[in-house]
Amino acid sequence: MLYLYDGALEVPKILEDWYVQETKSNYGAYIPFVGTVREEDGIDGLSFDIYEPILESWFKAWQEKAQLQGAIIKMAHSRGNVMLHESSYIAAVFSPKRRVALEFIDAFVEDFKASAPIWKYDLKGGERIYALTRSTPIQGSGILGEQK
Amino acid sequence: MLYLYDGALEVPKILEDWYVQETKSNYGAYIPFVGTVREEDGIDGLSFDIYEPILESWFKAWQEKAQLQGAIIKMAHSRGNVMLHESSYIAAVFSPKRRVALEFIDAFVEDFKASAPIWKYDLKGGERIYALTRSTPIQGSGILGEQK
Amino acid sequence: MVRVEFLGPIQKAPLELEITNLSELADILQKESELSEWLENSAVAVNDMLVGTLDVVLKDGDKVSLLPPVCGG
Amino acid sequence: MVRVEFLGPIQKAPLELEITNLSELADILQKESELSEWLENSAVAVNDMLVGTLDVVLKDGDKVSLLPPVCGG
Repeated sequence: MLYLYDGALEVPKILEDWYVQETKSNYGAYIPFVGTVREEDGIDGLSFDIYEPILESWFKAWQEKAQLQGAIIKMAHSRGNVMLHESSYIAAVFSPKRRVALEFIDAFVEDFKASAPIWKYDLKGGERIYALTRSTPIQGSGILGEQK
Repeated sequence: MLYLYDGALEVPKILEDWYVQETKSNYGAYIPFVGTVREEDGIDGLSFDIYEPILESWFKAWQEKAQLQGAIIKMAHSRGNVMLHESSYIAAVFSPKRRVALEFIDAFVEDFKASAPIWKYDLKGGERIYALTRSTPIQGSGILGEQK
Repeated sequence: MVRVEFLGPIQKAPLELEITNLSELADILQKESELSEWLENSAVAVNDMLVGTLDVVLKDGDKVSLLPPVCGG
Repeated sequence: MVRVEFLGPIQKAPLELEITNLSELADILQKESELSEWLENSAVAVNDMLVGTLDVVLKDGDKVSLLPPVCGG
């Protein structure tokens, strides 16, 4: 399941809800990844835009990959502002098998970073500044700029 | 930190406590691994023996490895009986960096499985049966059995 | 009409264009100099499916989205 | 005296032995047939430090532990 929230995530509650949801599902491994806003370059926080239709189809494709391995994934992300030391992202995998879970969370989080249609802005002195240098072009980018 | 408990772990409480402990530490990534007892082979649960002196020195060596990468680790494990769908193990890494955290949790959990002095027993029909076939000899085992 | 949307940090209002393929869209957008960097680093979706080539036919009611570099998490 | 402890599933009471190295301990334990499997798959610690060789001198008050195959988690 994919959960989007306005502002910072209630991490303990989400980790508990997900754990309880799968209590009887007979998964042996549960690995959440929690992403928290770091104090860096004098920022006050971060802010996020999300394009939901493509985020949902991207997530659905990963759900299907997980299912092929007998695993499931859950993800939560913030919209809008998230201040220092608050958390904006949780991804989690549940699997019967430890190795599957460890490999899946790694691949999922990395592809999330490279592909999920979410844009990050630094909040600094009242401004919202697109974090271009920390952002990654989605695979296949640039076709509209090609000279013919 | 290393935390040992009698019986099943209170997973939501531990995940929350650890998250709150590091709220202001400026780590960007928090990855807990939660191990839960699966229904398998008709067991009623598992039971664990721990040899604490060596577990502590093993854990301390990993803490030092984590520190070299600017990360920290925490671990909780059950002593005694843990029934079906209850959890017996949580390992977690906190790191400023996502890649460090993802690689560390994998290496740490795998070495835990191979090296931590903990013995697992199946609880089945009132008996406590050592899980020999699922166990791994610690590296360097067998020296006392060598024929001279 | 085809609707063209600029997502995330691209500060540009949507366009409604009479075009029949992505190649025509490229010609139009390349004339707007403030878009040139975004055209080079953005991905393109048609009706919310990412596409990897300009050889895509567009029909009335289609939606094209430009997705600049991402950074979730 | 050296104390020898059998950990986890090895159902054996501790021994107190007059030995001066691990090689002597191997000789003694190899005479106990019910231990033979455990000797082949157990690790050995002296004063709670794992050792990889029998070339270890033991002194009065030392503790030797046998650690059979593990499975935490």
